Amino acid sequence: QELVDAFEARVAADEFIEPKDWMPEAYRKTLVRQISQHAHSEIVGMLPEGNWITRAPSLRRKAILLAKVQDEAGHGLYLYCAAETLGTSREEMIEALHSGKAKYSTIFNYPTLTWADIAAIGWLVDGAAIMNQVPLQRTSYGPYARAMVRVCKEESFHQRQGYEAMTVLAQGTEEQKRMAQDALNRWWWPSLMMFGPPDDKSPNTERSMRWRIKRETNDELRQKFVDITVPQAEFLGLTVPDEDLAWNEEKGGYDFGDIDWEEFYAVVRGEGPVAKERMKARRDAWEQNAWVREAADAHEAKKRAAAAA
Amino acid sequence: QELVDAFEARVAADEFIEPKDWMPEAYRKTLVRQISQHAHSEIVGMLPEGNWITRAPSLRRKAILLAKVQDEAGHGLYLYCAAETLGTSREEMIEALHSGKAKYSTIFNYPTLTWADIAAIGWLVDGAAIMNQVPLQRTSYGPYARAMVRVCKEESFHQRQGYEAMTVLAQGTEEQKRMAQDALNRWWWPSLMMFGPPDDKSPNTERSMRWRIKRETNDELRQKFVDITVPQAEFLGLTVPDEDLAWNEEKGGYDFGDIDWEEFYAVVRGEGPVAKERMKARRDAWEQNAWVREAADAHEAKKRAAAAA
Amino acid sequence: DAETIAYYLMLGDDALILGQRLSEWCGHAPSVEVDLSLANMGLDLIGQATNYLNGAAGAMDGDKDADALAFKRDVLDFRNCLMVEQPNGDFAQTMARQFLFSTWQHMLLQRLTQSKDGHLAAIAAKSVKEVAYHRELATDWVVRLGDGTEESTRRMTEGLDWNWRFIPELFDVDETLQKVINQGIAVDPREFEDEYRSALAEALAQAKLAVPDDQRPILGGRKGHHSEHLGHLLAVMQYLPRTYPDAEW
Amino acid sequence: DAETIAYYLMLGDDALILGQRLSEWCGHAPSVEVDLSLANMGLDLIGQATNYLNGAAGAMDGDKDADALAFKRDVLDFRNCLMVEQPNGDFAQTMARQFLFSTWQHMLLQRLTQSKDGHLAAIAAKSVKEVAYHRELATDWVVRLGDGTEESTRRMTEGLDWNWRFIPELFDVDETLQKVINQGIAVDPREFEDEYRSALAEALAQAKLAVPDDQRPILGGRKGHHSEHLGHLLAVMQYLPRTYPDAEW
Repeated sequence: QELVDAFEARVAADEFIEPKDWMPEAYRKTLVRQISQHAHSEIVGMLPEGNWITRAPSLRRKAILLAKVQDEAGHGLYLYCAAETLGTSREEMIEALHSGKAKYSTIFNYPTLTWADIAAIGWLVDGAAIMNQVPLQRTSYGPYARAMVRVCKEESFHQRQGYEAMTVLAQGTEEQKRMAQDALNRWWWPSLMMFGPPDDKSPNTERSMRWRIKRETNDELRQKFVDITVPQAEFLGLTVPDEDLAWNEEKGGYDFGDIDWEEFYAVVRGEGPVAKERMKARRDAWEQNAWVREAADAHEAKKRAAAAA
Repeated sequence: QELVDAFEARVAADEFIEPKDWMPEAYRKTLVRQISQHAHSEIVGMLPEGNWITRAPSLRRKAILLAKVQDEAGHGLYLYCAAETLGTSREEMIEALHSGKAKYSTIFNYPTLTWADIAAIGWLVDGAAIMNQVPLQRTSYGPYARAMVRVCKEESFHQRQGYEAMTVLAQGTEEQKRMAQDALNRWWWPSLMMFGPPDDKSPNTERSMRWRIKRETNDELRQKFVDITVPQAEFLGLTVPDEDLAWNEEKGGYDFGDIDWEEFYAVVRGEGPVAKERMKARRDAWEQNAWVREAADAHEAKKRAAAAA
Repeated sequence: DAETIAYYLMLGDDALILGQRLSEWCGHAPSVEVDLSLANMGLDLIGQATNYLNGAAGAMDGDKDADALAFKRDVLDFRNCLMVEQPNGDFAQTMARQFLFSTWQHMLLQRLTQSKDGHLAAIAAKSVKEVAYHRELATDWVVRLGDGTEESTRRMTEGLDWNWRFIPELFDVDETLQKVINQGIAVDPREFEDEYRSALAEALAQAKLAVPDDQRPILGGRKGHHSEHLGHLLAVMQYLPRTYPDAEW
Repeated sequence: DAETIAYYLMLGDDALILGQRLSEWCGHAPSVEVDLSLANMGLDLIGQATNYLNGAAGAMDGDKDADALAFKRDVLDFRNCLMVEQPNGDFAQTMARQFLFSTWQHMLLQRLTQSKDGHLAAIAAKSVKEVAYHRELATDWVVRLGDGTEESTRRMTEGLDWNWRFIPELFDVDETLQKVINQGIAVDPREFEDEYRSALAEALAQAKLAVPDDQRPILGGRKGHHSEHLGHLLAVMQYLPRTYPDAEW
């Protein structure tokens, strides 16, 4: 208990916990779950965008998208490394993903149907991700916080690119405007769900806040996102698909409609519209290419043996 | 020798030889080789056309092409059956194809690059095929001759459809005309090669003619094809890619340039432009679907066992 | 009216997209016989699609035809159900899809022959025999593969599992559809849902396969909200008319 | 002039088509690290393609740009070599293709930095370091897979076998190319064919693989006569600009 008290005191003083420091088992477990979930999201998140790299409408857009998925692979790598400092191997994390035990962001279980979805993902999904991640730059676990600094910088670049791409569509032909509106219609609610269940259904929030693994509650972040994003949509001339959306002068923010939590929990359970596709793609990539990883290991072993001889 | 004489006499009298009749081993072997080669050509020939079914430019063209490959599968079936009457199983024939031992028409080792190639195949390739096949309706082996009657009827339908499709292109936009001319440029010489090596390099011709397995020589058929096809090209406003092509009043036919026999023999050896693609497609279809055939057999066996019990 | 057009489109797009999928098999099937029957089914479906889409085009403004509808609409305007756009996968997955769809389509067409829309009734009367054959063929394969080898059982189980979540969409009735049902033009699929479920259960029993658990319904196709697969299919299918917009073929 | 434009197109199309092929891997690679390096190579190549194609477009009549050339030409007008349009196959086939092509491209660019066409020399100077890295990465994988497990050796052998017949096209000089070589604009690839063959032999020795027998050369890409693969690649790549010809993105 002394250890716990000392730990909690350090965290309360906004000190960083480092890999070799003592930490409560629950802290370690929660962090591994959270960081690996974040890493998986980066990797699975490459799929909806990869779906449009081959069909990007200009060389510039193709290059931007390639650079973006490259960044995402990089984020996945930092985050897996950060999680590994807590004593869980990357293989273990990947197996947990493939078995369905580990989760990834619900948002990537929705399909990218038109090019506007790529713009919408940059604008809304990266926007929501940043909202979640900015506070994590001050999270209590050192390697995670440092990874987040780099991730956030790149994410906010992606978000601006996404908004810019959306602007072009919203100012484009009638067909492009329609695409843009349709994308907003489909991505709006899933984006709001990205912040997780409402605070009163999020039992670990209090502890995670105390441990500085979380620094703002789900509902606080969601409100912030709505308040920032609604004016952006208005600026684009697009309609947010929520009849209950209204400015609330008193709270200085928007009131918005009820989220379909049944859908949210179904998607968390792995029943999202393209969840089967996402898991199949990741499993196939892993299993069908196992021979490559085995060959690399075998080659490495041969080289080591030759060097030792 | 008595048997041989009697056999040759029957053939010379244009009688049909039937499966149960005695026949020389060489006759049987030559026929199996020829019929299975023909069957393989029907099956491999589905690939260059299949390549465009998914991209056919109108519903009508898609339907026509689907009907055509369906016919080709049907021809393949009759011909495999005809060859089986000579005591070689379909599996043996297919294995010979996949091992490279059995051949198929050299023409299917060229790629279908544009839609005009589909029209050109109908016009030129089916045209050449008919030229080869019409005499075979009177071939000495009964099952083969009867299969050819049906095949020829359908092939000549395909040839007319191909010519019609080519007409539309030749009368279409500049881009369509260019496609049509380019297709003629690429398919002309390979079509001439379809009749096989020149007579003086075709040692078995004499015997095959005597046995009524062949009823005209390669060069005779080739000349016929040129004489019929050149005016068709002229009618379409297309240029046959042969500088030496000229009407020869004396022989009442066209003189034409030298065929690149080196290319022909290379393609026969399996070194055609897309030979690797064709063989890979056929082998993959066969091997990757082996489980389907095994399952069908297993189910059949279960049913038989249940019926017997 | 708009709702009748939407109904024609829905029927036409179902046939078109499934026909396109089947045609991808050409030359790659397990045997020549199967190649032949896949091409045959594809051909039937393309023919049906042509009839429905011409019907839709005729009722629209302008001088559109079936080709314009097939080759010049983008993904958000397609009205097919999600099941038909699913990838072929292996032969078991293709046959599972065909079994689930053709059984539904067959029951639908049997009733559609009584439609108050004479044109629709005529198309249905012409197609119902073709589709009865598709249903029979696919059912036979489900039984054969389900009760074949260990591997084929596994593959058929996976094929059914992949497509199962798209069944509820076949019986979903939105406002647009309800309106043409009320007019006696469209068939109310809910009328035959029990019959459909029984037919599935019967075939699966014969195949010695368990009836899969119901999965969370995935909807959206009927209002243009498709999976990621359809866009790729259209990119291929529409290539030529998109590239040469002024050409005739 | 037309020959210089053709040279820009040839270099640009090589980069574009290979970049497109590499981007098909996105999210499906053997590991996150490999996903990252494939995207990185793809990005380099798309950047190079943009430079070459803008160069070509600038020298053409009208107000074309790189996008118009990438997205509005059909198959007969593409000038890339056949190797880059070959399908990815498995990871060994992809790396075999990359090894054979990047080695060539690297030797070419080293010399192209001396081109009398200053614009071309500048693009080459900028790209040569990128391509040196592609070459190194691909060579490493050829060695690793060649001298890895039994399975990886078999797969790498097959991957090399698939692409080997397209090597002669890389060294083929037609009239058009000869003209720009004579002008000191283009590099004569025959100058470095021996060096290329030695580099291949050296890497394959390290990979403990036999140098494949020479196969009959397959030519045609430089005059627009491609394999069947390119049309499918273009159908996907060009979908949006073809479907919305008036839109900007």
